[in-house]
Amino acid sequence: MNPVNYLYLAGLLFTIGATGVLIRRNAIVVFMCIELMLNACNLAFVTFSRLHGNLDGQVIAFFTMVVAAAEVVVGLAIIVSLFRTRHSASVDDASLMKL
Amino acid sequence: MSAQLAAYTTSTGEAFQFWVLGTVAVIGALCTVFMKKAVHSALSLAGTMIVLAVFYLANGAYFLGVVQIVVYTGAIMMLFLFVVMLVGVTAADSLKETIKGQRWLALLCGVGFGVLLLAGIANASLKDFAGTGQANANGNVEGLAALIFTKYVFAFEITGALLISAAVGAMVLTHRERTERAKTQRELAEQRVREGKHLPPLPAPGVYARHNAVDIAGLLPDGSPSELTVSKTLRERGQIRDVSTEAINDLRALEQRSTERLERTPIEPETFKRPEEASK
Amino acid sequence: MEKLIALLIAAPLLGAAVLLVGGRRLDRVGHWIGTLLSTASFVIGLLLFADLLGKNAEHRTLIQHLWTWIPVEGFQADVTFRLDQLSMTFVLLITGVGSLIHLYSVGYMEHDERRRRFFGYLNLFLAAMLLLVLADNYLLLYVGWEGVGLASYLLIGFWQHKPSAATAAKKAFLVNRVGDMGLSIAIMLMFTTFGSFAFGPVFGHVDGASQGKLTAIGLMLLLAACGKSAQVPLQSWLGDAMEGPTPVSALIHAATMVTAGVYLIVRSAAVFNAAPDAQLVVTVVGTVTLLFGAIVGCAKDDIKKALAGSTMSQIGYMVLAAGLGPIGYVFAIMHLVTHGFFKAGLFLGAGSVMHGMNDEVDMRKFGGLRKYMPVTFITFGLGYLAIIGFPGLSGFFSKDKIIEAAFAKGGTEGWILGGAALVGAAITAFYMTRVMLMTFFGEKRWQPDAEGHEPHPHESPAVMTIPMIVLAVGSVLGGAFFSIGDRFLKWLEPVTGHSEGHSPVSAGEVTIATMVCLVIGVGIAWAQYGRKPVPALAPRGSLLTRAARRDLLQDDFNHVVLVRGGEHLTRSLVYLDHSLVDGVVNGTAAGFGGLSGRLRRLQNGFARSYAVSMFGGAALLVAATLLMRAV
Amino acid sequence: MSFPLLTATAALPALGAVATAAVPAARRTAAKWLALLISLGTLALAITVLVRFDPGGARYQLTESHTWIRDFGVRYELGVDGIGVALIALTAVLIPFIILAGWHDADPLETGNRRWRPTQGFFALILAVEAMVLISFEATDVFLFYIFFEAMLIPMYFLIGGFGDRAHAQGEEAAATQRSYAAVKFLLYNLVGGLIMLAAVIGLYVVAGNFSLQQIAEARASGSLHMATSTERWLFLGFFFAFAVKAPLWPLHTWLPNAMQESTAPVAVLITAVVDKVGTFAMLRFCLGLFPEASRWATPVILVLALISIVYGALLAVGQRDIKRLVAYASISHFGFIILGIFAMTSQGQSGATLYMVNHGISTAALMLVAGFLISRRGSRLIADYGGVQKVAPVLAGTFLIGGLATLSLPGLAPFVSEFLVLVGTFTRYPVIGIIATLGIVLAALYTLVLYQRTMTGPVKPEVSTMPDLRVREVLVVAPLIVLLIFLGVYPKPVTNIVNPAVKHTMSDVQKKDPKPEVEAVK
Repeated sequence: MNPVNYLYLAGLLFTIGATGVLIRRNAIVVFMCIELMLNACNLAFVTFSRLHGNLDGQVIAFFTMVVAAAEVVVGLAIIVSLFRTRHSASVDDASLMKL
Repeated sequence: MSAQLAAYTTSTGEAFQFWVLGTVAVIGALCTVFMKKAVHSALSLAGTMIVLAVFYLANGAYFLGVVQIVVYTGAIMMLFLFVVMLVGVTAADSLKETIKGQRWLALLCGVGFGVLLLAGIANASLKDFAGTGQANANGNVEGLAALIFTKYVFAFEITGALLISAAVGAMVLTHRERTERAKTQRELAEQRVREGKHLPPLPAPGVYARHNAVDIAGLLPDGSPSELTVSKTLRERGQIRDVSTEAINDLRALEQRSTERLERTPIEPETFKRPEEASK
Repeated sequence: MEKLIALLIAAPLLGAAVLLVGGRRLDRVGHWIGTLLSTASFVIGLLLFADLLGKNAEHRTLIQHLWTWIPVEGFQADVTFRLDQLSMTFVLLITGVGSLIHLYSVGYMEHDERRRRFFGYLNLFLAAMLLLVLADNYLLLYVGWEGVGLASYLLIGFWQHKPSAATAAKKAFLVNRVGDMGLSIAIMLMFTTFGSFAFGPVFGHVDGASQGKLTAIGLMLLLAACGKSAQVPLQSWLGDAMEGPTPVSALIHAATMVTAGVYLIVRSAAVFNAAPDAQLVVTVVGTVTLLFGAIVGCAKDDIKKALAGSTMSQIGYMVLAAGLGPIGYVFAIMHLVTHGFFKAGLFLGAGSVMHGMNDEVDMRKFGGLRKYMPVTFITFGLGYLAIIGFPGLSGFFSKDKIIEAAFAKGGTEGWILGGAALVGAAITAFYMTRVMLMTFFGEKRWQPDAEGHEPHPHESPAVMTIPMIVLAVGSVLGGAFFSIGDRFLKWLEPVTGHSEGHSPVSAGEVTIATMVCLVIGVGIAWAQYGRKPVPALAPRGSLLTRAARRDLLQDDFNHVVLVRGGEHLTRSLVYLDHSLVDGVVNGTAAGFGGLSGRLRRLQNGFARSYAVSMFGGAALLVAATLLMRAV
Repeated sequence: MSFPLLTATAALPALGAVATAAVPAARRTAAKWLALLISLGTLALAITVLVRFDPGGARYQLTESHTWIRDFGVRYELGVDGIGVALIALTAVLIPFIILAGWHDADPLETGNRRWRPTQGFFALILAVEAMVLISFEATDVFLFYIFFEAMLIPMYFLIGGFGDRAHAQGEEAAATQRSYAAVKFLLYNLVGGLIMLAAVIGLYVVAGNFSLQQIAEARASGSLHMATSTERWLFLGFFFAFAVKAPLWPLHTWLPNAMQESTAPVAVLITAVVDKVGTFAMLRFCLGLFPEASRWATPVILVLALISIVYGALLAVGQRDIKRLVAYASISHFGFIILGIFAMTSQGQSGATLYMVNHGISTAALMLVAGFLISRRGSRLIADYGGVQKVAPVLAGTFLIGGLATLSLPGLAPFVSEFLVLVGTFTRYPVIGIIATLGIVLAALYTLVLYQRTMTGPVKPEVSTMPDLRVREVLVVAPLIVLLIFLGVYPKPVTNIVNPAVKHTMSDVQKKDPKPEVEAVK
């Protein structure tokens, strides 16, 4: 098997995650889909690391994880406070940006 | 297996593992998207992540594989679950779309993007895999450490700063400053008297009902449910099970029977109606 | 001596500056400052004249270069003055008559609170007029040309609280501007033809220029002359210009400014000599105007307007003479000078009459004034005799020569022009006699005005009568002085050139014909106005009379075609500017507004909708990248 | 390294703007004096530039050059030729008068309002405009020029939209609506022009590789930079469009009447006498300098548009009922003359056009500022509301008349010289266009005299019978302008001496020679 299959898998997962973001209304699930996309990217990075024979890809994946962790912390905090004020976790409810 | 071969193929074992676990990962991802309940989505995602951790290991990223399990699956996903619990485990999303055309557009974009992405990868003719053997010669963790603390040291420091800011940010966002002294019980009681509502304590769930589950509202004498008996959190989540129809039917049957038994003429039906029905 | 030339202009210019900037402090002495500086200019003129007389005829040209005015690559305009016999004649006429009229105005404007300003304007006029005749190139001449236009504008509109005066002033300036346009085009033509517009280079190279260019230059100069000298078709402003104070009418609209057109043509003799077609047009314009003005003059009851028609007609004679070429130039200028005397005198007399009659101008309300104002009557009478060409008086000599010259043109043209000039002489005799009879003879016809003030006609003060007397003397003796021994001819010939035409009729025959015309004109007028009393209200009159009262319908024509047409044009343009030019732009803006209103609906506030567009965009980017790679 | 005189000339008003804006609210009068002093200081610097400039020397003098954005070859390059010097002098001369004339235009409505700050803003904005205009006249780097050409819009926008005539027939609310309409219109027109120019500036960079006017012109002249004909034409059009909007040329003119009508008279002068000159100046410097072939190519169309501007502007001026609008349309007519002179491609035309810019600045300032004084007295812009002013306020009427006479190009006053040069310059190459343009002379007389007649002469209207004559401050504003008008009309040599060499350079840029006269007269 050619390791490039990992890339196909990564692409597939990324697409699924992205579609999920668009379809789901529950902010938490949307968030999970974003995590899925990030993971797909990480898989691609790790595969690239193998492709090139150096560890830079893995380092980037590592950073991605850290950033994802930070993002989750803030994102979930936002969701919680949103829920507190609006009693709902639906992203469609936060549509005040409309004119 | 010669080094030449390793460049663009993998062992049969890895291939087998890829096909099996890859299928699991895709199924997990699909479940994440399509499960109605957030808890199920979270669990499916955790499964996919674990599969990915295995793939990292197979790709020679040992450190990342472990971190994926420990940090991602272990910490982050648990945080997710925690929030899901906070917000309401059982709250099932309606998957009915509310924005016109959103779903079709999303699918169109998704399929288009996926096809293009995969086509792009296929187009790239990536055959020459160097493998991580050389890079991991001194150990994967040491290799990463060497990179992180030399070449990527600034990025590393900045991510550190980012994490701290994120932590502080989360605190700021969720923290509610108490600007006044907490009220004593006496003051609360006085306030209730002043406002003239609910002088006695709130009724417990199920007090007048035949259930004692916390999410079932107690029934008033006429058989209608009193939402006051359910905790505020559950009310806000909408997790109240309404058993009033059942109770009212029971009550009606009882009346019926007693009427038949005692041969009484029925009382004016209006008086039995629930207040909101009467007002219609 | 040439250093003095600039002083000629500087003196009145200084007067204008001092009087206009000086403010109310100078109210009490302003008129004397103005008169003094004007007289100073006249004295300088006399000095220069004496200097010129002391030289040979060939060396009587003084040039004074002051500074380079507009130096631009290939284009040079200098402030240079040229004083030769022609300009000298004008300088003396302008400053002489000008000073007399300054003096007259001291009395005439005595009760006007803005007298200082009036003298400032008069001085400004003198400066501009002197600049006009002293300039050594056409551009500088143009400065004077417009300068006198400005002074005329200010003076016609001097009593600007009267809307009619303000309108008349504006009309005069505008019509003059049309003429000025001709002058500026002429200068541009000279520049493209000769590369210069100074007199020397232009006149020296006329031979090398094409006939078409020369004719064009000539016609444009004629257009300019028509504007300034009130020749058909730009004559309509002169009658209205009588709204100005009478000294202004005497100085500007009789003696000097209106003759600037004649000066221009005579000055450009070299150009016209080489462009016979243009000359022919000049004679036609002159002839038409002399008849036109005379006819208008017959019908007017307003004494000043009647005199204005006469001025127009007399200038028509001069233009006719100037158009005849070398046979006529000298006589054009001679008639100009004598006309300057007698017409100024006539206007001053008219002013004197009005002064005594509460500013009444309607001749039908005069009558029998000879008893009340004898000096005015005598001076006016002498002017009258001069203008109709009474033998021995100045008009006789100058006008006779012009009629002779017209016949000397030769051929059919000569007969037509000469005949017309003779008819003009007859009409002149008629309308001037009419003015004379209606004003000074017959019964007194004045009535109390609306407030019951009966006019008390009286002789004007000495300060007014002295200039009238001086001018009367000039109009009596001037012609004889100039003509005897051909003094004037010899004086001017080096500048304008002169040739004797071959007249089909002898000088004696012309004189006799003129006398016959004169007698006919006077006779008809006496029959109509002397024998029977003049009705106080004008009779309806024949069609021609009515048309002549309305300036032969020229104003009506202008009103309908130019004023109304212009109003419609500007009004529709204002509308179009708003609806079309601006409308296109505003429409574009409104279109964008509508479009963005539609596009705004895409911005529905749902984060997921935005996410779809982002994701779609990403997909497009990937597709684009792939396509780029594929290509 | 010598003292950066040009930078200093532009920097002084810029710093002055900041300083003026920073004056505390209650010290309103101090802010006015500060602004006036700064503008006088700028005038002193501008005079130094004028003195230090050697007409016989190099084409661009007092040059400064510093690297600014290295990666894009953008340099901070300043330098002046004769045309620039003349316009710098004009700007520096006019601004003190504008400030002085607008002394009370931004005062608080009720006295004793200690928190009122717009006064400071008004004068600071005027100084800011001056700084930007000056640097536009000095920049020899296309990008640098572009930045300030566009940045000028910001202070102008606030000046137009924020400060209007105090008295308005339909009340303050309607006035505010119309003001903001005018300001937005001004901004949009100029912004669209500027953006199109930005595209052309970028295009120029792509073709030439740098932004330096001198380098590009030299490279083009020596043939080392070849530009395809179509490229050159497109770039030319991009630049010209922006300048034609600014100038403004028919049919891009409709912003000007609105802007001048709604803004206060000093700001209207700022627009038409100073800011718009950048447009015509840039046509000479950039359109002809960078794209000579395309300029020649576009000449017929531009001449016709200029001709339309002349006649159209004058005819519309005749039809106006609003004094300021009338002056605005008259200005459009005059800008037509300037553009006609530039594109006639003769020495006389271009010298005349440059002179015209200067003279039009002064004459419009004189007329408009006096009109502003008049309007502030009666509180109406409508011509019909006046009559017989001459009787009650003779000095005001007299100065108004002189301003009007300058507008109609009376010989002896400065505008005549330039107008005649433009006409002659046009006539030698295009006689028909020259003759039609001469029609503008008659129409100018018509609108000016009609305006004068209706406002100043006739019976005194009761509303104006108590009108005071010009005050000392107002006389101080008008008198020097009138003296300048007369001086430059009688002795324009100082200006032509500076301008002529620059025009010679421009003529060689476009490779045009003056037509020879039919008969070569001996000089």
